[in-house]
Amino acid sequence: MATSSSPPEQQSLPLGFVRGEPVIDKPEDLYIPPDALELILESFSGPMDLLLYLIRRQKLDIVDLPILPITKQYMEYVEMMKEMKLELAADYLVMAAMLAEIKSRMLLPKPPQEDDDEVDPRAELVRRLQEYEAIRAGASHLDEMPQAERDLVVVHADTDAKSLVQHQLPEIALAELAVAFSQAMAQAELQHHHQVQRERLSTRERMSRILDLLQTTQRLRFAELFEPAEGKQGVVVSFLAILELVKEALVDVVQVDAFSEIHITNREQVYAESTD
Amino acid sequence: MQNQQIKQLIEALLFVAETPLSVAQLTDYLLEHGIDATRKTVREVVDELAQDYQERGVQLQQVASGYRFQTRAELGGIIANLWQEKPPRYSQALLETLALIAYRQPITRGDIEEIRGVSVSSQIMKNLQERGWVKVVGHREVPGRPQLYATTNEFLDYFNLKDLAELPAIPEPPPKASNTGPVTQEQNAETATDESESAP
Amino acid sequence: MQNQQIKQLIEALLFVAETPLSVAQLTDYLLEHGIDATRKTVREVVDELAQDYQERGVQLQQVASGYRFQTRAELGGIIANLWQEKPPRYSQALLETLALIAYRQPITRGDIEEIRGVSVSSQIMKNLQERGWVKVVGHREVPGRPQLYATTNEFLDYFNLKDLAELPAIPEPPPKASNTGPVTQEQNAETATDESESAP
Repeated sequence: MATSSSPPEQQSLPLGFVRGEPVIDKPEDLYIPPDALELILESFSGPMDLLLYLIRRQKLDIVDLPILPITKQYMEYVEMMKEMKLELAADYLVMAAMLAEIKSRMLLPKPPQEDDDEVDPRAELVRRLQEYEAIRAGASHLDEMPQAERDLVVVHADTDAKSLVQHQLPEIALAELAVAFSQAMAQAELQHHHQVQRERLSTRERMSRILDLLQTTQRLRFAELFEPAEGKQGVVVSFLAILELVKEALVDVVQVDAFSEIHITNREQVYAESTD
Repeated sequence: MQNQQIKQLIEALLFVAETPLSVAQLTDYLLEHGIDATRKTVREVVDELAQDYQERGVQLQQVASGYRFQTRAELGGIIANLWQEKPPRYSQALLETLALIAYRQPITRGDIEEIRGVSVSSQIMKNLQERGWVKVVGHREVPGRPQLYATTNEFLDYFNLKDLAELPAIPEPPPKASNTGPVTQEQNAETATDESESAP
Repeated sequence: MQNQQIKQLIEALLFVAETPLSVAQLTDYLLEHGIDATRKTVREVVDELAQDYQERGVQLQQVASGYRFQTRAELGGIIANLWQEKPPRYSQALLETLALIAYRQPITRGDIEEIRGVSVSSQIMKNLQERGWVKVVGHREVPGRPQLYATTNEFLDYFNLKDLAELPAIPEPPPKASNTGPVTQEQNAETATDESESAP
């Protein structure tokens, strides 16, 4: 099968690779200088490879496996390998045993009545050789395929786009905030028995704003805290905020003389000054 | 080597190189590999390539150190999304802390801890301040002078609010019988309550 | 978005993506960015791009995991020289083992050893798995439950293949002689693969 599709010049097929170079031809004779032999032995990827080489060298078809001469030649190679590379020999010895077994079965006279059932003792080895030869072809196909590192480079274009990637901050929906608040409060209800109630927001907000203003200004005129534009409600909110801040001892309300202007000062500032 | 092959080679080289390549570098590289091309030829090929890619998704761009292929500038924004990770989510602890600061400001860390029943991590307070949503507006004059936190204008902007009064109403906890609200009640549907009970 | 812009975008995406992109991935990406293009349109654009690059120094190649731009294979060595010292060479033993797994998958180590007549070196199996070319896809239900190996998409990508059918054909495995094992063994093997393939 394989031989029929091979070119007439059998030797032109690479028989193996030695140090990356294909070995096209091998000496017909078994005598090989020891150095070269070592290289050649290294070039076989296993006993099947060696066996296939021996068959091909004889220009024989695998199916007519000439078991006697092949076994003889194989044994000679193995003998040399035993002398040189003992650690390699184990798998080769298994094959040697198999060849010897087939050879002995071939030599045995067959009882005539078993002719029909008797399988050629070479059949299994022939099957393996055929399959091995197919796989060797597969391996060389793989070797010839364009390979990502050897024959081509996957290319990329530069891009400034990476600099446009924004570091995203988590998003919150307003509703989530409300839910989080009620969850925190529900927790508080469970944990504490004192009452925690919703503060009127605008007052708390005004408190924050006044405190914030006092961060930059040491004192604020009382009148500054009332925006006529906010109307009556705004005035009430500001007033409540100031009272709340006083109660929480966050600000002081200062009036130097009767009827003079009232100032709001930061308790923090006073505190800081007094400790100096 | 034919002209078309030289062009293909230069094109491939420009795509493979990790840095921009100049006409001189390209010419030298070709020479090293036995391809005899003058700088003039190489420059012409590069110009031709730049022309070829004029209307494509990637373009041959000349930068200071040479030529390189890069994506079309207009596509930048949409391409950036290839590397864009999904925004993370804030923890429940952070959300509750922010909610407490928003609804009950000015408030100390201690107050928050008291309500939530767990300590507030410094990382959360740092996050909120770095985000610009929360700032320190003062100190409560009690031992330790704890900082008072409040929300900022950025916070209002983020949630698209004019002022805190626009924060969604929270279902009221059942009122305590003993509690006496101030007189302003009729002006506001929401109850203003005395803080003294919850303030330490 | 106009057709030309979609084409430019797909082209640019294929050039900047770190892995090959499939038509499905490209379509999803466009959809996520509000660009309504069907898979059919995207496939047409990709085909058109592949056509455009037919004669260029880089080409749009379809491999197992999608489309990628790569240098023209004929330019091979001269390009590879630019960025790496020496391309890897694989030993005959490794290539034979890989060929067995590729052509005869799913396959056990025992099968490989039987055909090659050598024990399979653990180093080779480790190499193949580390490269991501080979993976365990199941077990054969025989005593010892040996692992069944198969090739991966990374293997196909590396060897520039869309699918295994693109591998050049080799002769079918010759039938086993009747005395070499029960037929159920092969059926088992097949069932095992079917299961393992549908599993992930």
